[in-house]
Formats: sequence, structure tokens, C-alpha cells
Amino acid sequence: MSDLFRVENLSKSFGGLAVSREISLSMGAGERLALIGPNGAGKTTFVNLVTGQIKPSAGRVVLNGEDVTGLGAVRRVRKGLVRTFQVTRLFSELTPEEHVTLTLLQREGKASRIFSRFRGNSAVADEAHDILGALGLHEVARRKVGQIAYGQQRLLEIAIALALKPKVLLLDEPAAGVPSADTPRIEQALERLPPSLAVLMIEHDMDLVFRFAKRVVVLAAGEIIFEGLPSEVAADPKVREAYLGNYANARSVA
Amino acid sequence: MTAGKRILGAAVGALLMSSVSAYAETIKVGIIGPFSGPFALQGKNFQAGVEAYMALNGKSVKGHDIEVIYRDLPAANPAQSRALAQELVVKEKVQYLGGVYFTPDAMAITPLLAQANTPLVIFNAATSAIMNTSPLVVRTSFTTAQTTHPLGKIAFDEGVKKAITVVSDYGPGVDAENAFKKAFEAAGGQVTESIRMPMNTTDFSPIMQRVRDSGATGLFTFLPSGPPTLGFVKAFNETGLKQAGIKFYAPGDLTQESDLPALGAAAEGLKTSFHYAVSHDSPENKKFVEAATKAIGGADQLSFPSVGAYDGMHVIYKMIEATDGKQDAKKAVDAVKGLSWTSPRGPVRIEADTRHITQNIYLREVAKGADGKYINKEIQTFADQKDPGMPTQ
Amino acid sequence: MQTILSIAIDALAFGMVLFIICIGLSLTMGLMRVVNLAHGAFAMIAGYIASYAARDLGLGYAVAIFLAIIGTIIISIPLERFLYRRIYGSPELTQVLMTIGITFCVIGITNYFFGPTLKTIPLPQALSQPVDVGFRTIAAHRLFVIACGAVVAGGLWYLIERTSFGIKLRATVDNAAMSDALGVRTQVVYAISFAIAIGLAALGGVVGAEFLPIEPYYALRYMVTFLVVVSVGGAGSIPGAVIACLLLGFIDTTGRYLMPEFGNFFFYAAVILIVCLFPRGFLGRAQ
Amino acid sequence: MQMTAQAGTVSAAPRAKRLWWRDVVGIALIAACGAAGYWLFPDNLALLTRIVAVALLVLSIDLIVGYCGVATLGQAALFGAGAYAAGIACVNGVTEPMTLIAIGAVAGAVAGLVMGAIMLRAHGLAQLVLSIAIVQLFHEAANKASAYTGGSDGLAGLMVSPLFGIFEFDLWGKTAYLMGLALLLLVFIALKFVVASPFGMLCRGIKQDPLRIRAMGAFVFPVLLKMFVISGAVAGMGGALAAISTQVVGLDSVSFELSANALVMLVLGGLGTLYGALIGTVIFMGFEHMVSAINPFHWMTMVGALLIAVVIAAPGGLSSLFERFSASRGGKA
Repeated sequence: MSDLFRVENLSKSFGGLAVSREISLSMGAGERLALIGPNGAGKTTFVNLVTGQIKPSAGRVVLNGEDVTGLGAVRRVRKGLVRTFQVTRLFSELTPEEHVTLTLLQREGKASRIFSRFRGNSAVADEAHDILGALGLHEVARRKVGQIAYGQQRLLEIAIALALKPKVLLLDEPAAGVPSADTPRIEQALERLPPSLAVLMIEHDMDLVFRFAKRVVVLAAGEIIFEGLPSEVAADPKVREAYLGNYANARSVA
Repeated sequence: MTAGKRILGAAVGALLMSSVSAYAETIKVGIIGPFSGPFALQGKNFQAGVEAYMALNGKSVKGHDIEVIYRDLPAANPAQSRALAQELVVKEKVQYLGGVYFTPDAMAITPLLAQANTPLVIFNAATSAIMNTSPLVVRTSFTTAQTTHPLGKIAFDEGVKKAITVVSDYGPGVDAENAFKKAFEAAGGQVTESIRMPMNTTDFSPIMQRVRDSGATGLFTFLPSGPPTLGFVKAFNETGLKQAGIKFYAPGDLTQESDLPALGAAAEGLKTSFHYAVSHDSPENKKFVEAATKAIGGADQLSFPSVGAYDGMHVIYKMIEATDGKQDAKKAVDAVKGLSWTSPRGPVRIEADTRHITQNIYLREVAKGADGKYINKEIQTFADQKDPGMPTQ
Repeated sequence: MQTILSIAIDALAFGMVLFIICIGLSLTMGLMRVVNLAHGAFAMIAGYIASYAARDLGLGYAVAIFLAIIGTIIISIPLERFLYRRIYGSPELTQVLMTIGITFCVIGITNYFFGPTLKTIPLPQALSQPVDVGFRTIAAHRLFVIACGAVVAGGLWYLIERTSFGIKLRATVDNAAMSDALGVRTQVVYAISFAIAIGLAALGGVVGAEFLPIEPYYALRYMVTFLVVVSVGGAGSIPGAVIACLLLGFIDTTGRYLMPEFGNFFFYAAVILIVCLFPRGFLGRAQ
Repeated sequence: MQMTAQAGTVSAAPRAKRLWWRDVVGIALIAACGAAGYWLFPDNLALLTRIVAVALLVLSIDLIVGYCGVATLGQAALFGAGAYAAGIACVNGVTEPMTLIAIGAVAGAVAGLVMGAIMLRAHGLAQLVLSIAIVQLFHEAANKASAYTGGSDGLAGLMVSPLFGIFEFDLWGKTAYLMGLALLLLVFIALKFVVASPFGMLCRGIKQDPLRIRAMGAFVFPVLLKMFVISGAVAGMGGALAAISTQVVGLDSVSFELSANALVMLVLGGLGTLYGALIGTVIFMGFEHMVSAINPFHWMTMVGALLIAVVIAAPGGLSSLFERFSASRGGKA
């Protein structure tokens, strides 16, 4: 298979409630895919399933031809399956530079070294500088994250993810909560993502989705109801129902 | 090397000078005890004993004024004990150390004594082995083996052939268990079962169930004084063991006078052996109880540690008398070897070889006194008891 | 069989004492998110009040219990107002520091005023005699404690599940900001919950005095036990606390019967096992 | 653009440098305080030595609580392991003090490994309870094994040979104090490097958000376990120092009370700076010693009042006062 990344029949239920039902999709290298759906459709659950934060009830996750379903979240990251978080999860007392440096050291397998200085590795320092610079974060690189703007924090989430040199990147609403004045910065960052990287983006902002994605998947009530070109999505009756119809109704299908 | 020796010499010289200059000045006595925390009551009794002695015998010896310095050691903590002793000796320049409630605390002080040129008079800590750790230790309290020993014969004579022992699982408890077993088996009885229960036991009914199941007709027990004794005695009554006629024996820690109001009727009839009862009938004791009650502030708080402290002060006064204010630990200790006097508890003597106190052990029974309050009523005297845990050479 | 029954009833009584004292702590920790290490201090204060009322003033047992509960709550009001309110929402360790400080103060003050001796609360005749329950005799007081525990458990369950106050309380716990917006006066809810928790500690301190005698060091001596019981049950859960108290009471009692010399090993090994199996306690709420 | 807040570059380069200087000054200050203690209180060296030993324990708790966010009320298990290991070794003929310290460190590290392996299975309150249960089990074990530990009577008769064959552990306690102070300084410097290493940064990250650390591709458990081992070694050295200087090891060294007291000292001083651990220990023990000497009977109220006052005045611990002070000065400048 030439697919870089594949999800097969991924299902998850809590108790009797199915939150993900037989989701299958695949992505090739360099692909830009958007995953959209109404609130409660199970998008974040899907990301959690794929990245191993929660265990699926059934189904497989395949990366580079290797079944990673049995692996924990950490091992999947090390294989190149990386995510960002919908609500930023950053260390408010640390600086962006420290975040990225720590991530780089981890990638190099040097993060749990005791007998070395955190800033002692010049190759890492240079790379951190480059990553932060590419995302326009060099000016705030040494300020505590708790003191920088939210948009910058979102960029830092992406910077951390990129520092891991991922093969597949899952962006969980990268522009959520960012003031509209700052969204162009995020968008710019998204455009500059490495071309070979497969990116799956969850997003509510349809303008962003249309500009970014070449393919769109719509999730409703834990199920894929549409897969196709961005231009077709608005016309699809199922999608219209899921968004515009009584969505409580759509949920009770379960 | 020589420089080191010279410094050492200078230090010794300085020490000698400081002890010379202490002559005819106030003589300080450092008392270490549990004055706060869970054993605060015992510490208060130390203080009451000391103050009673000084009230009755004056605050000076041969013209030397005596000043007592108290230091609080709330629970067994050898490191703190050593630090306090060191401070008392080095900083406060005390010539005599006294007090000490727990064995490990005493063990931490004894290695210092020779260098400090200071005797330690133990008011309580009741393990035999302490006396071996330094020739400068004198003890005026008791050992658990000493107070327990007579019970073996008493129990057997009262018709108990099979007994069970139940003790708290710590040093003194184990000492008591061994002492009773030895004495009881020597008398011809048989200890069928020995139970050691954790120190923090609060509910004793399951233990009583074990006692009942064992079929023994006598129960020997040892618990540290304080809250557990209350639960133990109540459980003994409530589970019907008392009614079943099982005989109860314990050293007097269990029915210490300050616990009697709380134990109340539950304790009535319990037989314990000990070296001192507050109710002991003698003119010396009457005077002591009066003074000590005044010092402690309430008659119902007074119990055995006070008499250990009172006699401890007597020993220290005798030491001061013998050394005439000069700091000479060896001479001081030698002066009280073989010393005998009449204590509030009865006739006592410091053995020359063990430096431990030889005294009467009394069999007592909890009964209502003349004023309606419960007391330990002495019913039998075992005169001149040495510490059986101590091999006399 | 007789032995088993006998052990079981002892375990039940001991477990119920733990329950009455600990459930208040469980409420403060689970519902108000305050690690109140001074909980035992309040139980002790109640014990002193009851002892004073019953022994020195000669009042009846029921009156003494009532006075103790009311008195302890009254004492707790200024403490809540001036000290506890500062630590609502603080990090747990700050709460630990504050409440240990309060405990030290309470110990020091009681020691100063009441002295270090044991205080008893005289039982009425009816409760102090042994009762024959067929297979053995048991102190009537133990049966009384078991009954008290059952009443407390039932009453709390009713209060929390079936009354409007219970609804407000649960709502406040789930989401204080939301409840505030919905018109629930959360400060009042907190104050009442705190009072209830203290009242329960007081009740437990008094009726449990036969097991855990009243003395100044009470507040620290049993702190660990209380903390362990609450955590094993899951903070904030009434049924969890009941299960934990009965189970730990049972383990403790049987352990001490079967092999007293290893009673503590038994107890704490069981605690480790339970905590590893149920990391949130038996019925704790998910964080 | 509003995002590119200005002044971001101002603190960039000097910040790291300033931190480095701050540590050098801090360590010099600790050494100076230690020396001052030696000259000012030459008659209280045993107390000062005890403070040093407990300071090591409190530092070890800071590593776990302050840097990893793992709450523990059982750290004395590690302290006691070191104390008893050194004590038993000493009674059996290993009397060289530096060797004893090393033995204490190893025993503490092993105990830390065991304790960490158990405690890290749970979180929050449950974790706290596990730590209590473990220290109680250690305590019980030490009580039971009285043939080796002396049980409740204490392990007595430690005859420690002179340090470097010259300096005796005597009544005045100069050797013990100076050795303890040197040990504390070395450990403190080493720990400053540890917390400034990538590993230390990883721990701080785990403390704030373990999930985030996992999403960065780092395992949490082995990192925390490693910190437990380091912490155990530090606590074990403290225990060994206490054993050497006291020449008796008591059950109190593996007690819940010691654990709880040490945690209180840490919170009093402030978490996660290492300085706070030292400040808290010195203030708490110094204050306790002072008030208990003034009134041996009712000092506990005063200590309680101190704790309450600190929570009210400096909820972040005493060391946060210094930070607030230096921050306000920096603001003025």
C-alpha cells in the first residue's frame, strides 16, 4: 500500500454509547485533509483514538504499513504520529524556547540526561531557533508562555509538533480561540508546513478549511457521512442535515 | 599532628577552666523530658517531682544555688535528644543531666557523658541495657522486668496454671513479656500463648476474642500508659472476660493514677505490680504528694514519673554535696553508689555495681479510696527487688 | 461461626465509628476540595465539650452530644470565616500547611486549658452495660454506635439525593461558576456543608470516644487513619465511605484477631492493594 | 500586530546569565550562612547538624513534590532506610564516615526505587495514601526486625571512626557539623545541576502536564522513577548523616511524623526552588527550638500560629517573599 497512514474500522464506545463507529480513512504523504463535523460528532475522540490517548474498542491504526494500534501514545509519537491540542496544553512557567528545546532533546533521545546542561547542545539550540523563527516566535522565545498572546501559544503548539519531525500531523482546531486579527498568522504557518507531511486538520472555520484542505471528511455522531472535495461538501444533503437539521435527532441514531 | 594535639589540649584546658570558674556559682541541672505532645503528662510529672523536691529540700546545696533547665523532647527522637543534651552541656553549661523518658533517647545521650564530664540521672527510661552504655548513668525509676517479675509468682499462687500474655509490640512490651514468662514458668505455670499487638491498636475486642479462645485463666498484659490502656481495660470488661473470671495482671503502667479517673469502675479490682502508688502510706509520701500536687496543679495528674524525678533530684543533690560544686562526673557517681534512703515509694538503694535502683515492688489493686476516688491500693510488698534483667557480676 | 459473627460485629462497630468521623472529612475533601487535616481536631473539641457537660456539669448523655455538636459548630464558624475561606481553591499543600497549623494550635490550647489527661464521657446506664446478643455479650454502646452510623449514612443520603439543598450542593460541586449563575448562593452552600461536616466530626468524636479516647493529641494521633479511610472510599462519596470504613474496619479487626503481631502489615498492605486496584477510591468521582 | 508584543527581546540573552549568577550567589550565601552558624552558635552544633540532616530530607521531598508534582507523606521511609543501612553497617564494623554516607545514599536510592515503583501507580490523594502506607510498613518492618534495628529501643552503639582518620565525632560536634555542611553544599550544587539538566526540565513539564509530555514523545514513568531514585539517595544521605552524628538510630527516622513535618517545612519554605527547602527547614526547626526552649510545655501553639501566618502572608511559601521582593525591586529599576 502506498498509504502513509490508514485508519480501519476504528470504533469506540463508552458503556453502551458509541462515540466512534467504524471510521476508516487513509492519507498519503503530503496530503492535506480536513475533518469537520458538528459539536459532539466525536472529532477529538477520533484524534485521541488515533494518537493512543484512549484505546479503541475495535479497529486498527496503521502507520507506514505498520500496525500501531497496540502501541501507547508515546511510541506512536516516536513513530511520527503527532498531534496538537484543541485547548493549548503548554507549561505556563516555561518559555517557548524551552518548550521546543525540550522537545528536540526528547527527539534526539537526550531529554532524560542528568549530566548535561539543558542549553548545552548548540545543534539543538540552532534548530530551536530556526523552528521558532519560521513561525515568527523568535521575539517571544524567552518569555514565559503564560505571558504571551494566545495566538502565539497556538503557534507554539505547532512548533512543538514540528520539532518532533512528524510524518503525520493531527491539528486539533489550530485556530480555535484565536482573535480573528491573528488567524492569518496561523494560516501562514499552516501553509508553510513541510510539503511531505501528511496533515489532518480538525477545524470549524470553514474559510480556513476551504483554503487549506484538498479533501474533506465530515464526521457526525461518530460516523463518517461524507468524504470528498471541499467544493462538494456544502451541497451534500447528509452534511446539510447533520449541520442544519435537528442534530439531537442525528445523535439519537445511536 | 602536633598542632592538632595542641588545639585539643587548649580545648581541654578551656574546658577545665570553665569548670573551675563554675565553682561556687549557680549549678545548673538540665532536665530532658516529653513536656508537650502525646506524652506531655509524663513530662509534667517529671517537672512536678523536681519542683516538689526543691520545695521540700531547698534550692541550694552547700551554698550552691541550683537552677533547673527544662528541654522538651515530645517523642522518642535520639537525634533531637543528643542535640538537646549537647546544648545543655556545651551552651548552658549544666553539670548534671536528668530526665529522659524513652530508651533510645537515653542511648543517644550516654556516649556523650564521658566527654561532657556530666552524669546522667534517668528518671524513667526503663530498659536494662542503658546502664551498660556508660559508667556515668544512674537510674532512679525502675525497669519493666523489675516491676513485672513478682507477678509471675503472684499469678501462680492465685491458682492460674495457664496464662496468655498480650503486650504492645515494642521494646518495653517485649521486656515485660519475657520477664513475666520467666517468672511464671519458674513458679510452675505455663504461658500458652504470647500476643504482641501493634502500638497503634485502638480496638481491642479482637484481641479479647483471642484471649477467650486460648482457654487461659490468666491474662498478663503490658501497654504504655495513655489512651490505649483505656480501650484495653474497657474491652476486657465489655467482652465479658472479667465476668468469665479470667484473672488480669499487668505492671502498674496500665493503671497509672492519672488514667484512673478515665478508667473508672472498669478498672476496679485490677491487680498490678509497681514500684510506686500515689496512695502509698508513709509520712515521706504524704509530704511528697502534697508538694507535687501543688507543683502539677491537680491531684488527678500525679503518677509514677514524678517519684522517679523526685528521687532523681535526691541523687543529684547528693552528687552536688559530694563534689561541692566542682564538675567531676566520676566522683559524683561514685558518691551515690550504694546510697540508700527512704523515698516516697519506700526504702530504696542505688546498687554500687549496676547504678540502678533497688526498691520494693508492691502488688496493688484498684479500689475506691477514702474520698471515693479510685486508687492503687497496696496489698502485698515484695521487698528489696533488684533489676532481674541485669546480670550482677 | 460464633467467632466469625463475633469478629464481624466488632468490625461493624469500629467501622461505624470511623464512618461517622470520616464522612465529614470526605465531604469537605470531595465536595469542597479542602484537605482539612484539622478535621480530627474538631472531633476532639466536641469530645472535650461533651466530657465537660456530662462529667463536670452532670448533664445527660443526649444533652452532652447536642451541646458538643452545637458548640463545635459555633467554634468552627470564625475559623471558617477567617481561615478556611482563604484556602478554598488553594493548592492542596497550602491547605495542608494551614490546617496542620490549626491542628497544632488546637492541640496547644486544649493542652493548656484542660491538661494532658484522658477525658471520658460518662455513658448512661442503658448504654454502659453488656447486652447478650445470643452468641456473645457486647457493650450496648457498640450497638448504639452501629445505629448512629446507619442513621448518619441514611440521613446524608437523603439530604444529598432527595432535598433541594442536596441538588444545590451537587450542582455547586459539579460547577460552582455555573451554579452561581443559576442563582445558587454557593458561599452559603459551602458554609452549610462545612457546618454539616464539622457537626458530623463532632458527633463522631463524642460517640466514638469509647474507641478513640479524648486527649489533646487526638487531633494528630488519628489523622492518618482518617485520611486513609477517606481516600480508600473516594473523597465525596457516601457509599464509598461506608464500604471503605466497613472493609477497613473488617480488615483491621480480623487482622488483629488472626495475627495481631502483623496487624499493621495486614492493614497497610491491604490499603496499598486497594489503592492500586481502585486508584480513585471505591466510588470516587473522576477528576 | 498585537501578537508581537514588544520588549520580548529585552530579557533574552541576559536572563540565562543572570540565573546562573543567582545560583552562584545563592550557594555562596548558603555556605556563608552555614559558616555563620558555626561561629555564632558554636554551642548548638548538634542542633545545627540535625537541621542539616533534615534539610537533606526536605530537599529530597522538593525534588519529588516541587519538581515532579508527586505528593508524598512518606519520605521518611527513604531517610530511615539510609539511617538504618548506615547504622547497621557501622555496628558491623564499617566505621569510615564517608563510606557510611555512601551506604546511606545507596540504601535510600534502592528504597526510592521501590517506593516510586509503587507510588507512581496512582495519582493525587491515592498517591498520598500509598506514601503513608509505605512509610508505615517500613516503620513496622524496622520495629519487627529488632534483631538488626534494635526496634523501639533504637540501634545504639555506633562507633564511627574519625573523619579522614583525624577528626573525631565528639561532644562538641564540630566534625559532624562541618562534614554535614560540606555534604549539604555538594548535594545542593549537584541538585542545582540536576534540575537545570534536560531531565530536570522534563520533570517540571511532567509536573504541569504529563499528557503534554507524552504527546512530546517522552515516557513519564521512567523519568519520575529516576527522580525517586535520586531523591532517595539524597534522603538516604540525610539519614546516614543523622545516624553518624547521633550514633543512635531510632524508629522516629522512619515515621509518618517525620515525613509530615518535613513536608510542612518544605511548603513553609516554598516548593520547587531548592532554596525554599533550606529556608523552610531552618526557619521551622529554628523557630521550634527557640519557642520550645522558652516554653517547653505550650510551644506547639506558637508553631501552629507560624504556619497559619505564613499561609496568610505568603501562600507560596517564605521563598516567594524573596521573589516578590526582588520582583518589586526589578520593577522599580
